[in-house]
Amino acid sequence: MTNLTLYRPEDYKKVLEAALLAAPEPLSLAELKKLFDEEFDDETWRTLLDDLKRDWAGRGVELVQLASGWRFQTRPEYQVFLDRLKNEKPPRYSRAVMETLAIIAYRQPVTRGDIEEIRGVAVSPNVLKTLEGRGWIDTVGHRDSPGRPALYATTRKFLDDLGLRSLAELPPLAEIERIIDAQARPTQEAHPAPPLQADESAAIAQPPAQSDAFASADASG
Amino acid sequence: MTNLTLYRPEDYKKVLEAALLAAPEPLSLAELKKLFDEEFDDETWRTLLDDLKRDWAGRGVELVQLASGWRFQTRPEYQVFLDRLKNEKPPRYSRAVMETLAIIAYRQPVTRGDIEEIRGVAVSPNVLKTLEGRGWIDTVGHRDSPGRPALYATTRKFLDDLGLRSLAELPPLAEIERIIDAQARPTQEAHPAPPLQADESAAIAQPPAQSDAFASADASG
Amino acid sequence: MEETQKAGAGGNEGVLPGADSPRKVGAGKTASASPAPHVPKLYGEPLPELPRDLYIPPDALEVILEAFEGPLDLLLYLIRKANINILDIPMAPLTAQYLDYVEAMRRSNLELAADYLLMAAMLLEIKSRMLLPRPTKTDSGEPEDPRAELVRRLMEYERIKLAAARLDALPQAGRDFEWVTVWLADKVGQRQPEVSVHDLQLVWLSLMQKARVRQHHRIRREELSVREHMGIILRKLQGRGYVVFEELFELDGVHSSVAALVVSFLAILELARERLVEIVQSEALAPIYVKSVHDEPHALQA
Repeated sequence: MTNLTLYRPEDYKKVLEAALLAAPEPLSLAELKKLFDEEFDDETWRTLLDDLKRDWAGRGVELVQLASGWRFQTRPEYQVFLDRLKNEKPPRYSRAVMETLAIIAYRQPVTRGDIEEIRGVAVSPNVLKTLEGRGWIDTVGHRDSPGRPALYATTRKFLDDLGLRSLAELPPLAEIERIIDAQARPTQEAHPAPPLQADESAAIAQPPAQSDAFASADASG
Repeated sequence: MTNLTLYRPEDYKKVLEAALLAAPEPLSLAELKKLFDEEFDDETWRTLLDDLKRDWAGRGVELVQLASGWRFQTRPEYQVFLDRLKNEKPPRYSRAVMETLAIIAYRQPVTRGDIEEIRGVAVSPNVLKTLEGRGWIDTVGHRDSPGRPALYATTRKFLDDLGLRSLAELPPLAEIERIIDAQARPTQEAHPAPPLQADESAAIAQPPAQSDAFASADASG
Repeated sequence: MEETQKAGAGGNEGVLPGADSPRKVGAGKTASASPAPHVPKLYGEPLPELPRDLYIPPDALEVILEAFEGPLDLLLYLIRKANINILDIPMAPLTAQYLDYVEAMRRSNLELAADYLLMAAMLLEIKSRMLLPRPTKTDSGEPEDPRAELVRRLMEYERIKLAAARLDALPQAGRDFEWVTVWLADKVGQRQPEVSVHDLQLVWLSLMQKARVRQHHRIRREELSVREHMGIILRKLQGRGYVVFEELFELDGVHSSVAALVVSFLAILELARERLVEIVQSEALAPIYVKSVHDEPHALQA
């Protein structure tokens, strides 16, 4: 095996590209720094990575920065072709699974009881098992209440698999959030009557679009 | 999600590239043909694949054809960098190998007898074979003494692998030797000679069987 | 997933089957449910009339029931469908409509209706409290609306439902894109030990210490570049017999500095001193030849 010597920025970029293409997990900057003997500062690394990202612009694969580091992934537009190579399509998660995931993602850490309280129905153990099996949630502790129920939170893999760099990048909760924040917050403290004016409720009384999203999602599953 | 339409050969190549980069197994031609609605003949496919292969020439990853199909893989020359990302500890040479290498590096050209004289023990042929196999030492002549023993010296590859331009760049020792001279005597008792019989038998030490000198080298490196 | 849904519909968890697990309500039971009296019954008590806004044809019932995730989901559906202001829910018609559905579900599958029955009880309680004079809170002076808790829960559930849809719309690894992982080269052999200059230095130092103790004399460190050139020159001589002296000097390479020439010269002298090379000159000013001593006696190169 001949020995490879790195001279130009191009040479370093090739090593970086090969490492990112071959890595089974996203690579953090700290890990990437192990690649070279030379110690580049963060700005140089940023330039190198941005440059590599640009090299891949307009292709079927892109370099993305995720919660746990950098990784190459195929662009969603290409999935329709890649799906043709698969023997079975990946399952779409049921509404029970997605709602449980949403509660854990937005309200974490939560117990199973919290999830049941919000959804108004018992949570099947299989729903939690599905999410744990995917590596998207795990137990981060136990609440100090009778039965010491497990507290669930989302994982890095959840963020990675959904292309998020942090929980702050979760889609913001709907506009009803604002209305509730502005008007229903006192409800949580003193439980007064919610304001009943018709005009204020109009914003949320519009037929929401979310049912459509689910209808189509369910139909394809 | 926008729908992707393929017009130019470039577009097809992008899909092909994305599929091959993301595939968990090598893709046979029959599988690759599933990617597109259009039915290209084998010659067109060959051209497409050869073209893609050429696009990747000179990079850290190459497109190769195996018995089971086509796949992207890293080039062997890049392995030395990719290895650095692995968490497992790299194998280490035994004390016998390292001492022999140090003697050849600092005192070349030397005979086996010279090495034995400095080390105070017989040198196993395996030790020299290990270093020759790595391409770090070779025979540069024979001394005109009884038995005409081979003279060993380090090679160009040894310098390359250690990142040296010439032997003159080996760290000078005078300064450190003086310091050690002043402090060595009490240390000497604390560090008895390692069991050399066992040491000689294996050229590459297993991780647990590391000597003190190596542990300290490891910790500081 | 398949298992999850089956088990989820299995019964004792009280989860309605998801819309994507078409678990049809038994045909026989549906048949008995469909021709149910046009006037719905509430725990055996016939309801006087169906609220017009909330009316859903009985044959749509089966389809709709399967789509609900629970009582909150069903209530939200009824509210949104009737375009009711969630902050001012008319409890009487909503409760009636809800109970109508629950009754149909009870007939379809008693076991699954537990959560729904709990909600039915809650709705009936709120409805009855609405009829009573409201207790006035001492601190705020505002009367407490019996619907407040229900509204809070409905809105929280709706937010989560919406959030779940948005999460589901995000590109998902394995579904909407793939991770790229190329193979490592097959030819990569066993990982070779890495040796640093520092390792070498430490080993040499410890050797020197040991040697000093053992031999009571110091091994002199020689000029490295001379030793290096001794090796270079021996390599040049290898198998070539007598070589012209000048050929051993690189006059146009990277080593062609004056210092390098001197070092090469010293290396040749050292090699001669250690009797590793033989230097011959037939007469003064004639070419000088150098030969590695172990080399087979080749013909003198002219």
